[in-house]
Amino acid sequence: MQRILNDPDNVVDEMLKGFVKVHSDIVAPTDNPRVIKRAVIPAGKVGVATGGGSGHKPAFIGYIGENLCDAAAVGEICTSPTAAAFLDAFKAADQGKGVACLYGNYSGDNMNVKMAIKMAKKEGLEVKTVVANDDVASAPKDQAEKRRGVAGEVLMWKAGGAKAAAGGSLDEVIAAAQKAIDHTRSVGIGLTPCTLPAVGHPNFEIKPGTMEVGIGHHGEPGIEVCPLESAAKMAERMVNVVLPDYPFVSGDEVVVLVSGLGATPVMELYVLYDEIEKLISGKGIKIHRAYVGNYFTSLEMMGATLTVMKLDDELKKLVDMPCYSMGIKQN
Amino acid sequence: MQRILNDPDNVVDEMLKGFVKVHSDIVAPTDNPRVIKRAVIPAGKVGVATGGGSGHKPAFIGYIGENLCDAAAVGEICTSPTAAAFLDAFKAADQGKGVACLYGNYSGDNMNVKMAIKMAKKEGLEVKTVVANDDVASAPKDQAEKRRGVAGEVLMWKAGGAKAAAGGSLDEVIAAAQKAIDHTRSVGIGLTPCTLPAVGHPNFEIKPGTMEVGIGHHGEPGIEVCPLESAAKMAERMVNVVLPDYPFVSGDEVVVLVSGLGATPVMELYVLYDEIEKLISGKGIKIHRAYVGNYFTSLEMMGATLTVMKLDDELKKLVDMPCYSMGIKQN
Amino acid sequence: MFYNKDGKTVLLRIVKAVQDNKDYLSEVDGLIGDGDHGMNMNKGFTLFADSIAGKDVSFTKGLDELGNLLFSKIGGSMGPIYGTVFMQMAETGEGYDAIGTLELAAMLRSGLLALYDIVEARPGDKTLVDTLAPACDAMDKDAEEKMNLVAALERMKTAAASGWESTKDMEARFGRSSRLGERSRGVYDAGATSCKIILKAMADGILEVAR
Amino acid sequence: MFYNKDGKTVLLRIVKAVQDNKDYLSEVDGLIGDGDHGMNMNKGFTLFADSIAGKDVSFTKGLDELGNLLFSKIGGSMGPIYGTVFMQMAETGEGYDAIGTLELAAMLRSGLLALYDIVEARPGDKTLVDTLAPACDAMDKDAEEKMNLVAALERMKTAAASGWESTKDMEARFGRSSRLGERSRGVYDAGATSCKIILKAMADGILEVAR
Ligand SMILES: Nc1ncnc2c1ncn2[C@@H]1O[C@H](COP(=O)(O)OP(=O)(O)O)[C@@H](O)[C@H]1O
Ligand SMILES: Nc1ncnc2c1ncn2[C@@H]1O[C@H](COP(=O)(O)OP(=O)(O)O)[C@@H](O)[C@H]1O
Ligand SMILES: [Mg+2]
Ligand SMILES: [Mg+2]
Ligand SMILES: [Mg+2]
Ligand SMILES: [Mg+2]
Repeated sequence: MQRILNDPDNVVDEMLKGFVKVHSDIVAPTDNPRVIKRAVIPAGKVGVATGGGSGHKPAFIGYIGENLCDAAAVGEICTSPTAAAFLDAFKAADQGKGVACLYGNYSGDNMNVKMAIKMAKKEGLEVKTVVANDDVASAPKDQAEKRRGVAGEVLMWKAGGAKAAAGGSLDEVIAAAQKAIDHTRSVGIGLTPCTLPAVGHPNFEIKPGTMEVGIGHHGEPGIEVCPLESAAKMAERMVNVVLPDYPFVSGDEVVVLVSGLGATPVMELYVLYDEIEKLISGKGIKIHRAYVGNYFTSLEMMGATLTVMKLDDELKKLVDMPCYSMGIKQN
Repeated sequence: MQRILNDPDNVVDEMLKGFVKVHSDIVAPTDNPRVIKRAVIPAGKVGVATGGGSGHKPAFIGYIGENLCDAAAVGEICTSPTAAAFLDAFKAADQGKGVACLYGNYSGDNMNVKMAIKMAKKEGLEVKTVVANDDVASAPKDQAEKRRGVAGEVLMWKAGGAKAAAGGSLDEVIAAAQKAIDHTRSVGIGLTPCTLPAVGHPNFEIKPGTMEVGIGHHGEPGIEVCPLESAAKMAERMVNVVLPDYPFVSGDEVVVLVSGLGATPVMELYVLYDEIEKLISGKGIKIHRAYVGNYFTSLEMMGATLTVMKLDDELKKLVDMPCYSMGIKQN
Repeated sequence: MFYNKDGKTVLLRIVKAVQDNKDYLSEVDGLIGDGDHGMNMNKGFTLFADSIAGKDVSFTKGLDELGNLLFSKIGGSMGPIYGTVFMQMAETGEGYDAIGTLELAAMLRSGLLALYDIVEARPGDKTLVDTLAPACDAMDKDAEEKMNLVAALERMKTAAASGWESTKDMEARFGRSSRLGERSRGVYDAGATSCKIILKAMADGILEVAR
Repeated sequence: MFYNKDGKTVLLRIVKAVQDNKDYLSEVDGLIGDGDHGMNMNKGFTLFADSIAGKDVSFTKGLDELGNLLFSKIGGSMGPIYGTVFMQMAETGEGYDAIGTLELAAMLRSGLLALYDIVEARPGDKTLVDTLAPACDAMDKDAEEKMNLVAALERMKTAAASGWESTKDMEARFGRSSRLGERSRGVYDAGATSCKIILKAMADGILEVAR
């Protein structure tokens, strides 16, 4: 394992120390070492909280910032934060207008958020949730509530964060974030496995010369293992999973987000995007905005995810709103 | 090779197509397919050009943008751009006030820039250069002119770009960029090799369990191969190469840039930075600003580089100036 | 029965069982999960051992502390799952001075019900519920039959073990392994395994201090 | 001597030699460089072959086109190095109708001098200069001695080959391999290798059309 680590058991705490040192203009630590908040949260807005396991940089703390999230609970690598951390993130985000907790559909996160909300309620704090489930490959359409949240979460945070910044009420923020994720579909292709620092060897396998279509952010198996293909073929495969599911059709306006899984050279993400763009535009769908880069990773996994969100007037305004965080800065 | 590619020989052209599609708010293509320029270059400023081989994303085209570079020449993977491309980049950057070409010290780049300047001169275009040589490990101090340019180039572009944006003359821009690189020292540690797409296998080796201290951005051998160490020990090793060379001493104010080489999880860069920060601060050196992330990569190499730049009043102002490019966005 | 105030050794026995089985649990989890179950459990239970070291804690006080620690320091799935079970057991039992078959049955049952509150998994879904539920059923039956604690604990262990055994042929429907569908058959569930180990250690610990 | 206008076959022979040795050149470069020399050279020379296909070009016209292509499409070190050499050879020779020992010597020498203008490498530094310089020296000497072209070309090939041979024991001081210092000894230089191949193909091609 060729990695930059001290004691693997402390990697999350050490990472957080470095993170708050570097980004002190954007974020601040809190009394809970596993909760990071915005350096300055504008008074009177609805709080936007999130949280999840570590190893997905910029997610989750990298999306704390102006017009994005206000606080995040931080878990161990690929492990849900504690309920206590979610609760403290809610408190850190809260400005008296309630808190929208926007997170991904994983059983640990679901349990911990549920418990944290119970506890928050006891303390008189209102928290509502949106659970991202954009990963088309993780369950059939008729079981969409079982689908995992993946890189579509970035667009959910963008929309929800913008709505809150614009003065939306808790219900409006929740509605905007819910709409964002309802309008969003994703799929990933994994090319290499990743290694949890404390484990020291990959805990799943992707045979060289093959690729796993529909892989999850923790290496969850996808829908198909097939021989490694060209960028053009991968793009086709991804587009063919994502577009029909919503379905996105001619005349739609969309946002496209292509994220690397960590170790794929960024140059190759642009090659992939070039192919994806040709396919989507070729279907008469208009790409209003594209994000290409490492937006939601899985340690040092190789591969990429494609996320497409259908815009309406509201979502377009929200996505176009400037924002400023470690993970996404937009004028 | 688990990579996202079509024909490896076309990867640069395809990447560029995707890049200009995604970042059309920042950059624009030119008549030379291997030259990218800013979408809008403010009239009357000194042009800032750069260029280099591909595979180092965000470098080089990722540093075209507001208060940074105006145009870049793009080479094949790890191969200098042509003299023709440098010349066309100069022309694209030129706004009638001359062009500062800020690039890295590699023999191919030196030759091509030299020839491009000759050609530019014939056409009446004045071009001056600064050649980055921040990599301490690439030659002893008494042969500093032989040292390679590495991630310190980012700070050179930042300073030179800011000076040009602030209305500096060609000589002032050159002086600022030269000062920036003269005040800057870097070192890298490589943990895994990288594979050129058209070659298909790593062309150098880093044995698992070892690390190459002083590695170059193309896998150039470093000063020492030693057993893999903890993040704290790596930080110590890097700091001990970089600080004494300038030398940076107690009372100095510095910028610190920690860049991943491509495949190292960003989380680990923060762990490394946390250690570096403790060491540098511990010596009474004040870190005015830190950049941590994938700022100058080598395809899918694992490892990181440390860059330290000593500030004076001018450099501080230049580094603090906002900027907006794919690779660095700063309010 | 045993005295609530004598329960610390029971808890320490549970801790030791988890620590001793750290690698085994990760290995089981590695087959169809992500291989960290032993690490997660060991971390939480070791934290707990440290926190009660040198302190005099009762069985229910300790369970509450353990649950709280898992809950506030471990996260993942295990934090809320075992945290809920242990904290609920403590809440139910905090008034008991002496704990017999009836009391322990009530504590375990309430723990399971509290768990059902937060997870959808039920027996047959290849989770730790498949170990815990039959153990509860056995205890309830023995409580109804007014069986003495020593005998009841032996039967509880057997029920837990055969519940655990049954997970081998099941298809996972919750948690990480559920993504594998059919491919999840043929190996034990990690949580069911740790639950069996914990229940056995608890029973053996109680047997030591039972009167 | 040979007629400048008959030189296209010479150029095609050079192209073929580079193409045939693509893998070999990369292999040599892979030992102490980055393993792309064959690819770089093949790309440039194949582009050139495509660009003159079906066209009637003279030796110097073709050299100019080749140099220009390397220069404007290849980049790296090879673009400017071979680009400079070929363009300068073309410039020196463009007025010649017939090229004999004296003319070819002048063309090669001017190419080498133009190269010296842009690189610091000199004989002994383990670069293609170690092939090109002795070849130039041999041609100059033969020109002085007014030797006929056929004999001069044979001697030039021998000089180039032994210059190439000499790079094996040298330590690289320029280009990528120079980072290896002592470790660069024991293998040929990639550029010196391609230069030997090119000069041999050029000589053999000229011998075919010489009168
Ligand atoms: N939604 C759930 N409902 C019930 N049990 C679950 C659920 N998710 C996980 N588990 C249990 O947790 C065990 C895995 O625990 P562990 O490896 O520590 O956590 P993780 O799966 O987050 O890595 C599984 O074997 C299963 O028994
Ligand atoms: N500065 C230099 N001066 C002279 N020759 C050089 C120089 N740099 C490189 N070379 C020549 O170029 C050859 C390598 O060419 P190639 O592999 O195509 O380029 P690169 O080194 O950029 O990968 C070397 O073997 C050497 O002969
Ligand atoms: Mg886990
Ligand atoms: Mg090369
Ligand atoms: Mg697990
Ligand atoms: Mg080479």
